[in-house]
Amino acid sequence: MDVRRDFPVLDKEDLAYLDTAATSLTPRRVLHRMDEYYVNYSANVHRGVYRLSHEATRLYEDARRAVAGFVNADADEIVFTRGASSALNLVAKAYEPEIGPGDEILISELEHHSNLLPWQQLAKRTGATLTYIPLTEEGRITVQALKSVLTRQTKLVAITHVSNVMGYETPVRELSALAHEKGATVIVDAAQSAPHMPLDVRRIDCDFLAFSSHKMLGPTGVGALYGKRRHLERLEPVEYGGDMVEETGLHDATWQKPPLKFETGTPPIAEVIGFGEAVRYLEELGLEAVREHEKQLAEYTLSQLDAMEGITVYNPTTDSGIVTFNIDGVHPHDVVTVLDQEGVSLRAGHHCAQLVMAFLNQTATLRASFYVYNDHSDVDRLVRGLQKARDFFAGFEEGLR
Amino acid sequence: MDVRRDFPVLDKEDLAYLDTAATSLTPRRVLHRMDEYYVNYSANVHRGVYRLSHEATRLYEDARRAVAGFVNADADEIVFTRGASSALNLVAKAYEPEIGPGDEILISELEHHSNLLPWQQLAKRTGATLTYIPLTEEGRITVQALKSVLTRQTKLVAITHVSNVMGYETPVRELSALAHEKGATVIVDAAQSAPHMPLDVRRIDCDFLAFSSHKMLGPTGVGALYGKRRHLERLEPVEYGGDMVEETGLHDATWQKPPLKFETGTPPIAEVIGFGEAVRYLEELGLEAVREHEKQLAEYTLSQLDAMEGITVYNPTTDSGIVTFNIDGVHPHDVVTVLDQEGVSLRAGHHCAQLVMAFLNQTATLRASFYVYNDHSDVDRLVRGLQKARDFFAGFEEGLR
Amino acid sequence: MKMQNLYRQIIMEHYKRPRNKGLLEDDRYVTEHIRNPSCGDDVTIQTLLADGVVKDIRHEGSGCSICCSSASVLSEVLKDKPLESALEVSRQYKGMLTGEDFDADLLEDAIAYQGVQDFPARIKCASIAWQAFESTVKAGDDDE
Amino acid sequence: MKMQNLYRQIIMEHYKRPRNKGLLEDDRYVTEHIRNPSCGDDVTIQTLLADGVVKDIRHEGSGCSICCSSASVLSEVLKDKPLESALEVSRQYKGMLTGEDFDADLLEDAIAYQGVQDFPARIKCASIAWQAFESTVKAGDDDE
Ligand SMILES: Cc1ncc(COP(=O)(O)O)c(C=O)c1O
Ligand SMILES: Cc1ncc(COP(=O)(O)O)c(C=O)c1O
Repeated sequence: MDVRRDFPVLDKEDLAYLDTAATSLTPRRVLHRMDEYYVNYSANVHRGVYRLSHEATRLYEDARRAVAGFVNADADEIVFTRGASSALNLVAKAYEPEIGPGDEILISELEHHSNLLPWQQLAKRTGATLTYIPLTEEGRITVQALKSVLTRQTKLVAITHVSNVMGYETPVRELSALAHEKGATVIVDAAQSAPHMPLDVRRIDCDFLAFSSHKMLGPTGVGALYGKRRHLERLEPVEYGGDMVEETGLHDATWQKPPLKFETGTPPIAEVIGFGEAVRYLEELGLEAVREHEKQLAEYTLSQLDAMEGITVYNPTTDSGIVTFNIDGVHPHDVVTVLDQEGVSLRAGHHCAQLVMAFLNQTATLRASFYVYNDHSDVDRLVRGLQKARDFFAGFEEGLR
Repeated sequence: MDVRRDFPVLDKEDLAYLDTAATSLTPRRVLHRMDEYYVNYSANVHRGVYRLSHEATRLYEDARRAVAGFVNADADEIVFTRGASSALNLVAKAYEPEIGPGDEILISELEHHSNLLPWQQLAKRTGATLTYIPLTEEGRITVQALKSVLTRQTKLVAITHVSNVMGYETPVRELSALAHEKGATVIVDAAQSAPHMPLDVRRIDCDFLAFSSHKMLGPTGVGALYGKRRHLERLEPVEYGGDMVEETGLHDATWQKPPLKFETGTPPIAEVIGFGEAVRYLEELGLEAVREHEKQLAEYTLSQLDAMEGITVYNPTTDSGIVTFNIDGVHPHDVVTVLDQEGVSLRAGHHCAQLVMAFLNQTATLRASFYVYNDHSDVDRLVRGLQKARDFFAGFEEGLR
Repeated sequence: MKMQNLYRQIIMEHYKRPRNKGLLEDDRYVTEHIRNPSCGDDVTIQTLLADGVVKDIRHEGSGCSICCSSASVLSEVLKDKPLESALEVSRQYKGMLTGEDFDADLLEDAIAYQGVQDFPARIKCASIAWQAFESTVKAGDDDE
Repeated sequence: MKMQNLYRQIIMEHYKRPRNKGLLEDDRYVTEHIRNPSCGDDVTIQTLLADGVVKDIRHEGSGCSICCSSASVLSEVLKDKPLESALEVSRQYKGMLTGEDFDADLLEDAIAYQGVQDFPARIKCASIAWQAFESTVKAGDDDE
């Protein structure tokens, strides 16, 4: 995959950017497409009958079709939100009237805070029970584990598709089928899967699926919520205002059809247009090829780390381009500062997944995450940096003897 | 005000853009600043300890200070949202636990749907009473009118600062003082004022104030909510997830301090940075000068329309750069198509303010709205276009006699 | 000036003097109401179907000349046509608006809207009455 | 390599062998807990103030070497100082981190953190223990 020169940051700086799981870099053509909006069609959407506004609306709805096609949904099943977090909160809020004491919500300790706290707080507010799907020793969600906790009381199952720390892929298709047998609704957090693998909501057959543009080569400020049409039609909106209303009276109002019903106010127009361009770019690369590329880099990294002394890897069986590890006895922040000097950008911390940290019995870890613009030389650079960091800090130990 | 060449759309096209009240054009330096983020500091904020991420965080928080300074707030009183609509919904949601039957919410028929429906639905959900502040014959909200409906039961007063259809300025400072005497909380919709006049939240002394970046030369996808510190500290967040949580347990969690408490997930980073640049640009122009410029254009427009036959102006006493009118007997959409051919971009419709339309007894109107990049020649062009449209459609009447 | 291609005399005539306007309180009619919230156009179409023939069409609403007139034109063009033919006219009409090939002969007076294709922002205005008509006959299907 | 300017031996020594570590269950101490949620650093400082003098400082927490060591260094440097002098050291220390002028003599061992100013992403790590200390003595103020 030879795309580095599509990314202006990498053109400018000699950088091994290994923090895509936090946010991805942005290719020139996505930036270009957004500038094009501001320079050529700068106007609001869905309202104006003049040419600029009509053109802006067309580009906006084209992007919706592109994002819908990317996950094999219909355009009217895609709601644009501020990001995956907002999308997941939207679903939790919309289900509030349908959840009550006695109902059960299933989640897991693998979840990013954005797919944990909305359900935790929903349970708290409604009196529903929040139950954790037990993880395997390795830290995985399995069909077996879901079976062990799924009951007729289970109303919602909210699970991550790929864990942002462990890199494991959850068998969402099988879990969905199982959950549906009991009449439960399935919400999939695809923030770490949509950018990295072919994704088909019809095949998975989940009820909702959320992802963020900025993790998949698109701009910040926008994400998408896929929802099955009948849910989007039935559920009440959670934000009210311009663009989502059909007819306004003094004391009540009627709503537009989905997806507009859930898109209040002026949407992130330029961002949606950029998002559309990002998924087109990814489709051109081919999502199978993207997945394969990342897995190779992860495997190469694992083999290199395995050959190093003093490194603990927490997810040697990762299914994706995410590798999580620590240098023994050195705090990850200290490691990051050394790596930073070497031009390697890496994340240290709890990765917004404190329950995963608790599971690993760590307060913080290092995490390398790969994407289309990374290659073997980035891994080599990471490994050299880690050796340097390890040796540097080991030097102090000597002094302390 | 000679700034047309700062705006790439106007450089490219010979355009009289008169739809700023819907969304403004974007100057080159704002676009440049956002590209700079994507090209130089493309990384997530608040989390990474490596250089790129630190730099992104610094730019993001600098922008917060800029936006805060713009309305004379402190930085930690500014919450970034998706836009004004989102900001107003946030306040309505956050107040839900504090509102109940017997409480009263005051709004007006002048409101944009985004400052109407959140309160209407809050009243519906909580059993509170929604009361309309009576408008004067001209369509204004006055201190007198507020007095006539304000009671000890009044909990919230949500009012527009400048109406997006009538262009009237509401005396928000006096209304706030009055409302506070009765212990009510005051929410100001500043979507149409913040872009166009000096604004000081300390002077107005409102409790909350909402505005959108895209209406004030900034990018789409971001807006700001000012809230008094003590409110932001007391209120519960409305969205949960990454970045807003302090400590996560299995069944409960603690929140960050405001404003982060209200900013869930990866924020619109590039957009916030662009927003910051937009307010800096406006401050350099000077908001007094901006207001004066627009008022002159509006007055010139009014005098020109007054001299024309067959035009009805609905807000001859507008306080701002907003002029709302119709050609008698011609539907505004038909007018817009003619104007569009003449390079004049104008809005026709209900302007997301159906109650104002009801007040005016119209289903739709034309609206011209001016900003820094407009000048007298734009008005002349509008007037010529209107004459053309009027005569064109009058021609058919002849044929029908 | 292209304006004349959009605003034909016949369009303005139907706008000012609509035919078949006003709804009936008659259960045999199927009613469909469509709003175009982006611009406020508002159309209601009532269709009376009998023996597979469009016996009558009524309409009501408010909006621009393109939108309101098209409801009136539609009511004249489709009246007394077998349902299948009416739906075929509707298909041809949509094809015309979106710049596809179409059979001009079938369209009768609705051909007046040919100019709309050059004004993409107005295609919706010219479509919604026809869309409402289609819904009335589909809704009719469901009832059977 | 600038790394040595950031990670001085004395810093790593305090990191590995912290002084005054462990909190006390003693009501006379004022306790302040600060988390840096962006990176997970977590520091608690306890201060015993008597007769306007910082009699004792304890600390506890987890985090990187810069953060944890600074709590230990702070506890040594400020102990037995009159409150005013302790706060002055804190001011000078903050000045040093942010690249302002500062009085090196006052800082004692805390001068070891001078290199942090070249690593803006780490300034917070070096600050939060001091920030917590300031809160303990301000909280103390409030109680009086
Ligand atoms: C698994 C997972 N879910 C949800 C999110 C939240 O995404 P965002 O911050 O774009 O809202 C993230 C990203 O941090 C993630 O990794
Ligand atoms: C007065 C007023 N309030 C609120 C809004 C909503 O702003 P946004 O669409 O940016 O959320 C607008 C803009 O349409 C407005 O004019």
